[in-house]
Amino acid sequence: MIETAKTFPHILLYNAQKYGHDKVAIREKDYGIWQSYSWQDYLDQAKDFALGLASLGFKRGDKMAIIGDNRPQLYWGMAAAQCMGGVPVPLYQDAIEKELHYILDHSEARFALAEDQEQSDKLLGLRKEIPRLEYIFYDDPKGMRNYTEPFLLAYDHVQELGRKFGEENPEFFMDEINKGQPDDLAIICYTSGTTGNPKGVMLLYRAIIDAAQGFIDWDGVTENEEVMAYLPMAWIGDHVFSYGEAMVAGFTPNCPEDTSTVVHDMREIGPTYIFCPPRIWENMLTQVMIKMEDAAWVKRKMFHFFLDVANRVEKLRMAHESIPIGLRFLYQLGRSLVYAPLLDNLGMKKVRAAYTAGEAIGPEIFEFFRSLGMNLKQLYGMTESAALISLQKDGDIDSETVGTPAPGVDIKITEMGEVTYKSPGNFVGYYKNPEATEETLEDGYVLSGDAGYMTEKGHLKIIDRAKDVSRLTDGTLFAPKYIENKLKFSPYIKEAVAHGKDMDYVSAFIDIDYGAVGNWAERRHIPYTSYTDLARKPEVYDLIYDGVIRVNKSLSQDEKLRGAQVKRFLLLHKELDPDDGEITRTRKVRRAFVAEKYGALIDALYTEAKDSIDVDATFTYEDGRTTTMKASLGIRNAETF
Amino acid sequence: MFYRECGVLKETYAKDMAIFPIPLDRWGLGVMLVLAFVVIPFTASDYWLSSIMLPFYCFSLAALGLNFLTGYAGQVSIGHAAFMAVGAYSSLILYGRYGVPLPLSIFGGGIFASAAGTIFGIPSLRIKGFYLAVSTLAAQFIIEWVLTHWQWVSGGVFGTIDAPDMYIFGWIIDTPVKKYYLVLCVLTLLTVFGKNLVRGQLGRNWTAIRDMDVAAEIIGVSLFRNKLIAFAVSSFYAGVAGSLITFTYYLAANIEEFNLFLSFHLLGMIIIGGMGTVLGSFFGAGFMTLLPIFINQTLLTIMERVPSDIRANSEAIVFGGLIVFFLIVEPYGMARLWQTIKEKMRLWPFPY
Amino acid sequence: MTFFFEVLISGLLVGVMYSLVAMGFALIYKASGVFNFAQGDMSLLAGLALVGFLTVMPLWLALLCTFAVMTILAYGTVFIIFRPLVARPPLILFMAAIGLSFLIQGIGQAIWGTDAKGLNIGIPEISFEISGIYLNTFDLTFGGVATALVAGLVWFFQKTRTGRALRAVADDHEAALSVGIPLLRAWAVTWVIAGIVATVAGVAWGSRLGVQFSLSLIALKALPVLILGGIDSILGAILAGLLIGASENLAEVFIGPYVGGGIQTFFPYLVALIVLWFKPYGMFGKEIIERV
Amino acid sequence: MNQETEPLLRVEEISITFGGLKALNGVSLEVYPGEVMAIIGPNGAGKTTMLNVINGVYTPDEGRIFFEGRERPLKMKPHHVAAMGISRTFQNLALFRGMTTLGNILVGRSQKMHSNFFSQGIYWGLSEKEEVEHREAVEWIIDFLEIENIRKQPAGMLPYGLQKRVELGRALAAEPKLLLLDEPMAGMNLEEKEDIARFVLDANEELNYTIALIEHDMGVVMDICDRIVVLDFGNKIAEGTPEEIKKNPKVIQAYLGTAGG
Repeated sequence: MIETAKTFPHILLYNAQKYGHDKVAIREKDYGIWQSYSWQDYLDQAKDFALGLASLGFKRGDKMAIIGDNRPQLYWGMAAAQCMGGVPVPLYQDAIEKELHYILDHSEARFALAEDQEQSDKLLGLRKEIPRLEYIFYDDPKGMRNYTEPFLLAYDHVQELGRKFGEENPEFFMDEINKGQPDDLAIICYTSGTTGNPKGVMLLYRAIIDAAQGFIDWDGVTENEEVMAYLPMAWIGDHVFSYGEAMVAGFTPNCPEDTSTVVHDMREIGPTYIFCPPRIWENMLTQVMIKMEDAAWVKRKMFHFFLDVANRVEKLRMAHESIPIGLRFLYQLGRSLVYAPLLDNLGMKKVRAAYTAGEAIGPEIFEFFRSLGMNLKQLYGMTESAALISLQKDGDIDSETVGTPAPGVDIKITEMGEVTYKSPGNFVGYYKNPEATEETLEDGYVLSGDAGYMTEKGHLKIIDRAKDVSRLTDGTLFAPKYIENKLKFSPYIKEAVAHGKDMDYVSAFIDIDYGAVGNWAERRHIPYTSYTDLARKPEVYDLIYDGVIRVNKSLSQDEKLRGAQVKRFLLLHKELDPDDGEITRTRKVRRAFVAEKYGALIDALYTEAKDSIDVDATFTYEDGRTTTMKASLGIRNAETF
Repeated sequence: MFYRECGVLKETYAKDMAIFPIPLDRWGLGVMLVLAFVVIPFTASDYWLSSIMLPFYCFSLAALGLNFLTGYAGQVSIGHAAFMAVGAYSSLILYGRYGVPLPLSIFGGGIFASAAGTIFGIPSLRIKGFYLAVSTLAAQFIIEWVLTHWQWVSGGVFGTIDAPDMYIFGWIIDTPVKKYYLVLCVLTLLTVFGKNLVRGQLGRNWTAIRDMDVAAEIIGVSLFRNKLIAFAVSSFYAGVAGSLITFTYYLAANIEEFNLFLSFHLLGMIIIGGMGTVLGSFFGAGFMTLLPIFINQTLLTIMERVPSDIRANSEAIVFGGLIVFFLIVEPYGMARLWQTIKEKMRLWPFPY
Repeated sequence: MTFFFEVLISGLLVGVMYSLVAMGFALIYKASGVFNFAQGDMSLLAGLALVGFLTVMPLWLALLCTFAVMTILAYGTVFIIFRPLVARPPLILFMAAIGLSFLIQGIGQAIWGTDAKGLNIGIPEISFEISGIYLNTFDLTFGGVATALVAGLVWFFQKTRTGRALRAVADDHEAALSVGIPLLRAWAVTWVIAGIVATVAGVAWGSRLGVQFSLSLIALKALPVLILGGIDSILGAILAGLLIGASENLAEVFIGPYVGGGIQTFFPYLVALIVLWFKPYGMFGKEIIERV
Repeated sequence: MNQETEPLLRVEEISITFGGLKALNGVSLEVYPGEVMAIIGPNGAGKTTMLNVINGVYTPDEGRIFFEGRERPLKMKPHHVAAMGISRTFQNLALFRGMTTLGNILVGRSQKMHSNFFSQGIYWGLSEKEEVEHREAVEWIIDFLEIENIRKQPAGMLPYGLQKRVELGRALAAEPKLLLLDEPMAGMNLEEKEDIARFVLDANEELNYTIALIEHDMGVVMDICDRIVVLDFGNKIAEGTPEEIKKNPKVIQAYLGTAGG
């Protein structure tokens, strides 16, 4: 990396004079074409805005909230704030009022940059309660004509001020930049914690730059990569990829025209390097399958045949076994008939390295994309580590683990089984929250809050949230979420709750996926009246049983969790529902509550004799009337291995 | 299936509005050009060059012209052959009688035809639909009559002028290959020109007039101007086509060659080939040129010699049948079929 | 002066024939919105058929068979070609008609041969003179037949139930459907009538010029008549027919010599064009008011 | 709207008859610069006829028409009227079905395109430059109307509501001095109506277009219009602000008089 690179402003300067107008720094699909901005433009735009900020009294260390969809102007704003020694605070554009209020207030931001009218309105609403917020800037003037507030300024207007200010103080800009040091605060990313208020993760330039460099070296990322900047700017993933890496490596982020056109825009760009959470991959897969369902019979058959071929090949590849010549031939055939055109349509044809991160991804999703010949890999990162902890090497892939520690990262597993790490990207603490910092940072090591362990191949394997992990009576590790996730990878299982803490064996409640199972039942002409009714059908039990067996099989492969296979399970008579407080709005199981509410069922699961249990089930008829009646839920014993 | 559009991004409107924005299409075009300019002339037999390729190209040009008028601007003309005749005669007279250089004579042929076309287009300003269609027949008859009855035109001999040898700057064009290149070059130039017209404002105005003329005029499209231009351009193409085919294929301007039935055939070409598409004109012309040969061959398989009347009748039947068939099944002709296939390929393996 | 009248009358007699064919057009256009370009070819077919049948059967039977052929043609056309095209733009229907004309030519000639045949249905051709004007029985007979046919049709449409039903269809398809008149059947009937008209015309011209391909070209003579009268007007067709017949004859005789003759081919079109310039929908055509 | 200012459009005593029926009977009305003005009235009141007279589709039997203070001949070709700066959308969909959304809106620019057909044939150079700059203008409108995702779809295939929107775009593309909208919200659901209403207001306030519109949805009219003219059977029966119109007995009568007007 370049030695002058202390801070992003420095890197920006360097890129600007290295590439000037010859290389595209960022693109945005706007007015029907890809508006491209060179590195020189990037610098100029940032500079004008930065000086504009200065002229409005922006001081070093000031915070600037940034909210909106990915737009070059917002990235420039980020850079501008940093040039003036300030700290950008990106916000989730779809965050709820309450959360925004907290962050704006807590971060003490005096300035805010909004994408458009919608976001400006939110900020204007909040400003009434947070007078500290002095200025609000907006990029897209559409619909803003009737806004007369003096503190509400258009992006261009600020730049106008900046140019004027620049003429008066020509030296100012460079001076400010050169005051910047690697150990200055680069950004504060608020993590929306599952419990309590969001915490402001403070990251230094050094951290983000090193993390970015780490990723770059890992995949040999070059200045010629194209990436899609369409995930929330407040998410550390987007920040490190679309801002950090883009600056350090000098490649090009591309902002889609609109959330509704992402897929289409993605195809036009053909990203070479991509990074998204599992749900994106999952949606993509679902879309493919739905579309193919409508395809002509022959085409559909061919499609599935070749998918199967690819799948077999991928399995062998992962196991580093040799592929029989016949299969290899079929795979090549499939490549030209299906895989290549498919990836091309998805806009993934040119991907060199793709990452899934954030949470566990379903093996079949993961393997589907890999089998098409796309280099999809898993990554384990956190905001606290600027996303850099561990990732998978090319050719050393495993759908179960998140790969080996990144260079410079040291991972320790506490005796409680919690993963702690020391990464170049580590944060320096939570903003204005020393207690939390205390809890999380132990002599340079961050407590991830995740439970996991190192496989003997040296891969990190994440199994669960640490606080949920416990042991069975015989002392075997019991990670409910891990098991539940595995269960939920089956399309027919919507939710699952695993029990076993201080018990002799593991058992589970299972919520069937009404849609999928209902569909399945109809195709088999199994009549059913309601969810409850469907959930009690023996055929459905058999269907789910297969799923459970599959989970047990895979668990039996795992040296640590072999003992924690599902012995008994039952299908709940109702869907777990946030309204009933059984799961959170973000669909996280509230174990304590469930355990308490369904105590009887749990007891039944642990009384070997019982093979069914009666509950009061509330039926809801089409017309909305409800009646309560006794329903007996069957309990199944599952084979273990 | 063969399309790869991932990573094809347009950073300027100019690129986005190019004739062939998709790379593979550009390749396809390149291949076609190589085929037309290199492969065919060096491989095809003289018979193929002079008896199939030449008429094919000339009719493509004429059909293209008619397509501007009927397919794009929506003005039916069933007297289009007459304009070819005008082109043929005037260019021969220019070249043969007044020694105007060949390229200029051919161009001149177009100009004269264009003038005639514009005159007969004037009624379109007041007359619409079938009334107009029928009145375009007037062109056919009046022009036929003028060409046959005015001594001056034919220079004595009844309605016929022989085509003299062709020289371009002293260089004689006699062999089929040379003629082939002459026609091909003109065709290429005019096709590019025409394609640009129809994808530009003029083409949009024409389509607007075709789809909803009242709205178009209220929006600000001058019917007068655009319709007349349509007639002028379209008959210019017809004229050039007429003079080319006379110079290279008929070798004599004879009104019989440009009778009403050629007009119908031209109409048939654009229906079968595809109205409102440049590509369709070529499909249609190619089809119509190959049809007789094809029929002849098939008949030959069932009888050892084919009487001319039987051939003529079967041609009429197949031709008429096909027109009806296409109108019922695919009113936009072969070009639309081609489009559909192309779209399928682009979306492959997805159905949509 | 007598010469003038002679020319005029012979012109009018020809004009009646034009009217016949033009009426064929008008009928079908009114009923089904199809501009039936194949009208002339129908005449050709009728002529060919009649000649064909006459070789093996007496006249009356041959005529019956010819009508049968025309009926089959009518139904075939409507139900095979135009049923799928219902509610398509007029231009498409028109093109379909062009296709049809090729089909009829091809089929007809494939069956009965391409060579020109004489057609003699035994109408004597005796010239006689009334007050210095020369006429002949043949022309008069056909003039009479044509006139009768025209009168008959008018009566049919005004008086008979079917006729009124057909008019209903012509005026408003939806309405017709709503009162339960099956559209396609109505069309078919109209095509049959047009077929009969075409037959008469075919026979008349056939026995005058001989039955051959060129017979189909009488359509081209009728077209200017049609647009002059207004394509949806029977009355227009009749009057325009006479007008054109007379004027072209006069023109040919009195102007022709000065311009090199043969102006009959296009003179009607010239007349039509001039009239249309002032009345874009012909003399009696229904004007279409643009709604936006 | 201050009535002192010179009206942008003034029609005086317009009368027109179709086959004995008086479609308009001495109707006068003004459109003032910068206002949103509505012509309302029961079906067959002659609203669309009035627009057609203004556009030059129909030539009135008598009356006078002034635009920007200058009188224009009663008989005038529609495209000349368009050239004067009057653009228009239509009651029934009048898109050019054979063209894409882009194409349709580009046609709206035709008054502004000047490269002759020869340079269009050559395309490179002048004509290309022109195409590009007009494409920019059109893209701006597409962005304004939020129809990015149907940019290259054939207009004929679009759902009704969107077609209406594209038509609005086509009219806007001409950058007219006066924008006539003939029932821009006919047959739309509430949501679509709100969108269109928003666009109309934006066009008026943000782009400073003067707008005269015909609309049946009283709610919308009362919301977005500065002034209303009421026609009934070819006669002007009332004129004024929404409030005045609301309580005008004649109007109420006219609407009650005709079932479901």
